[in-house]
Amino acid sequence: MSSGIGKAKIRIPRSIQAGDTVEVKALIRHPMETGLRKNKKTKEKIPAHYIDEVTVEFRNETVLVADWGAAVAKDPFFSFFLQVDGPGVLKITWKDNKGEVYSKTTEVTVK
Amino acid sequence: MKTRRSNVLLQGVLGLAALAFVASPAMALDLKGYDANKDPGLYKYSENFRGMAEFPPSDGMLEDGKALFNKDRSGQSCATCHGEDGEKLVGASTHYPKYDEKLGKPKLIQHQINSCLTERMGQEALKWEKGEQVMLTTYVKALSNGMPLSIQTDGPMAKFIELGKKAYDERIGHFDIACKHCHNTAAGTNIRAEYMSAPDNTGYANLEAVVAKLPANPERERRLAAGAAIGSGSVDHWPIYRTKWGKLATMQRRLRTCNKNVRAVVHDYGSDYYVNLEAYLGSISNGMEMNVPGFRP
Amino acid sequence: MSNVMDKPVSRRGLFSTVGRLGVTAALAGGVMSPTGVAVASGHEEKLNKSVERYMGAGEVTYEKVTIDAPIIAENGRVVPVKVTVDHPMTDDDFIESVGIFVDKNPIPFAARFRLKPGQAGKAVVATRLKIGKSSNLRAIARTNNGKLLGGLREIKVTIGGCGG
Amino acid sequence: MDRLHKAIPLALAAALLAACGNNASQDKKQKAETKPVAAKTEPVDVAVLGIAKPLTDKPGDPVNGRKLATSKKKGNCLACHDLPDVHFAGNAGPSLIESMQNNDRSVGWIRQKIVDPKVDNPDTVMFTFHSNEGKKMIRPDKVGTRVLDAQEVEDVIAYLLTLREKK
Repeated sequence: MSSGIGKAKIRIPRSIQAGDTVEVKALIRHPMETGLRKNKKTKEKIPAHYIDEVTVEFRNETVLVADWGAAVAKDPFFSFFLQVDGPGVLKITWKDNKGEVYSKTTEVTVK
Repeated sequence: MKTRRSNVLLQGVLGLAALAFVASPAMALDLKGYDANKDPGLYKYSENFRGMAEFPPSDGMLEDGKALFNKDRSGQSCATCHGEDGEKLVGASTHYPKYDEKLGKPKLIQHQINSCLTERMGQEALKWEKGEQVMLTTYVKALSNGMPLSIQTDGPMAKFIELGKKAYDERIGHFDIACKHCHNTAAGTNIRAEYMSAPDNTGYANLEAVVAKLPANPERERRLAAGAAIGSGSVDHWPIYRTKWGKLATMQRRLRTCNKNVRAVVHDYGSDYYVNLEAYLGSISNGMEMNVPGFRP
Repeated sequence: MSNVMDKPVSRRGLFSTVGRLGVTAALAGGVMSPTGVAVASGHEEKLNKSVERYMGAGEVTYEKVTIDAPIIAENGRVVPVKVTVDHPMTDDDFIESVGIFVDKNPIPFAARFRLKPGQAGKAVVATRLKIGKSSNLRAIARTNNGKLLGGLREIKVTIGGCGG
Repeated sequence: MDRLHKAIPLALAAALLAACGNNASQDKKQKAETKPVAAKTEPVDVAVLGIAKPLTDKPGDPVNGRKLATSKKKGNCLACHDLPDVHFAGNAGPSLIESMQNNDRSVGWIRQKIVDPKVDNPDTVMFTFHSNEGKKMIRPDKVGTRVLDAQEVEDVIAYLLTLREKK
């Protein structure tokens, strides 16, 4: 079922003060096919289809780039720490090996 | 196409996203997603697995269910009868499987959705256990999250619950084993890596009473060591997202898979056999809060 | 490998290019080759090459890198893994990347996170991996000075069910 | 369920151990295990003996027995019972290492347990591996087959008896 592919969720803590280092968690819906599995019925290989690159931008600056292999689990999750010096837009972009690009943004507000 | 509710949907999506950490007061419907902290079945898994349950892969899938609920189907949507985002259905799923007068037997949410589609809306029935049916069923169930499961056990339902219990207790298949053997007698132990859950509502509170009832023998010692047979419910947290399956699945899939594994005849989805079984399982989970979609390995 | 190497992530050569495989037999004093195995069988060679490709050449000192993962994973299809590197993230002393490798997976490379000092806050990353069978899980962190730190953790993957 | 084995005299256990070749070294053990496992000297006590007579004339093969016991498609004993040198055995049933070392059940009793454990305990969690009597709703592809055929039952018994030797 490929519907919903690329839908993403980002979680950041509820209340952030300028200067805080906070954990950002993100989830995206994606099959993360390794290319090593076979279709049980047709015996044909299921083509590889996985996210191979994730870019995180905050306040228009790239803060993290991740390279993924097919070993990252289906409906992949990742988290990292972000130093929040001020409010701004957090944007995560996922690119898969077929060239599809998905992204999700969230507004980071500070108190 | 004028009934399309994309604006409502968008609000809903944003609201749900906000729900992750901040409850949104502007939402018409206070839809609660799965809450790992209220899931009494998670204790048996590793701390790491429980950590995943805080942000499970199914997070966000209720939005898909909501979109399907509000989806335009030849000028109508589920919302046409059941209110915006299904607000009139809050609490309804706590009674499923539910007795249907016309059919003279209990039905699942899936049956109800299909009869709405075919009889009232002139649509095709949804295919069993395919994405659309599972998502919609999950959404309708989740509308009752936080409310106690309350499946009717008397009146016309008594007979069917009894049939479900009979199916639960009866040895079947090439392996010649009944549900009750793995899930009651051996509850709390492992069949290889699979933890045998006790699908009832005894919960933590009754742990000591449950253990005290076990005969004093090595079996009891083993089960004490394994965490004993703490009933952690069943129908209350189904459909679930199972990492092994990598998608949402209904209790119907679980029952069929169990049957297949003990090398028994596998009946059709939604067949009387499985509806009765699901009704019985639901009846022994009565009182537990709905918490859909659950999360399991 | 992906073409993001030239993206302006780094203030100063954050993503250094990788060199030749530095496999040595230096097993003493906590210093090891990437896999800790000098003479490689087919699969270990694959692992060594993978580590070299993503983390650069050099010996890995197995210290300061902690892997938080289940000792026994309930299901190898989704195994939560968190890597913590006990190292500053200041402008002139930071972790530039953290790689995660599963020794016995057909393709050992799982993920690499390239961090940026300051903005990245702490050298802590988490993800969820597919682990085919019980295996060592290896997290390797590269400092901006090209030093490789490592952490090792055995993950047992359970086998399910009553048959059928 | 432990009532039966406690009733078995120790002498019987000794006789059984002797019959199975309780040798110290691994090599000798392997050879000894290929002997027939049914001890003709067992006392006549049907309740304890279960199915005293082997199901086949061919002696059980413990090497194949181990394969069957650990194969998911066959005996899959380790789904519920701990066995030596396996990963993630289940614990729904008692450890077969402990059971085989610490009890003095007859070979007939073990055979009965595998053929149809319901005879010993009607509410057992154990599968019925050989008898097909009274089975309901068998999956169509398995109709007319047995989980373990007669020789396979003997092979598994031969393997289990090797566990009686304390390591």
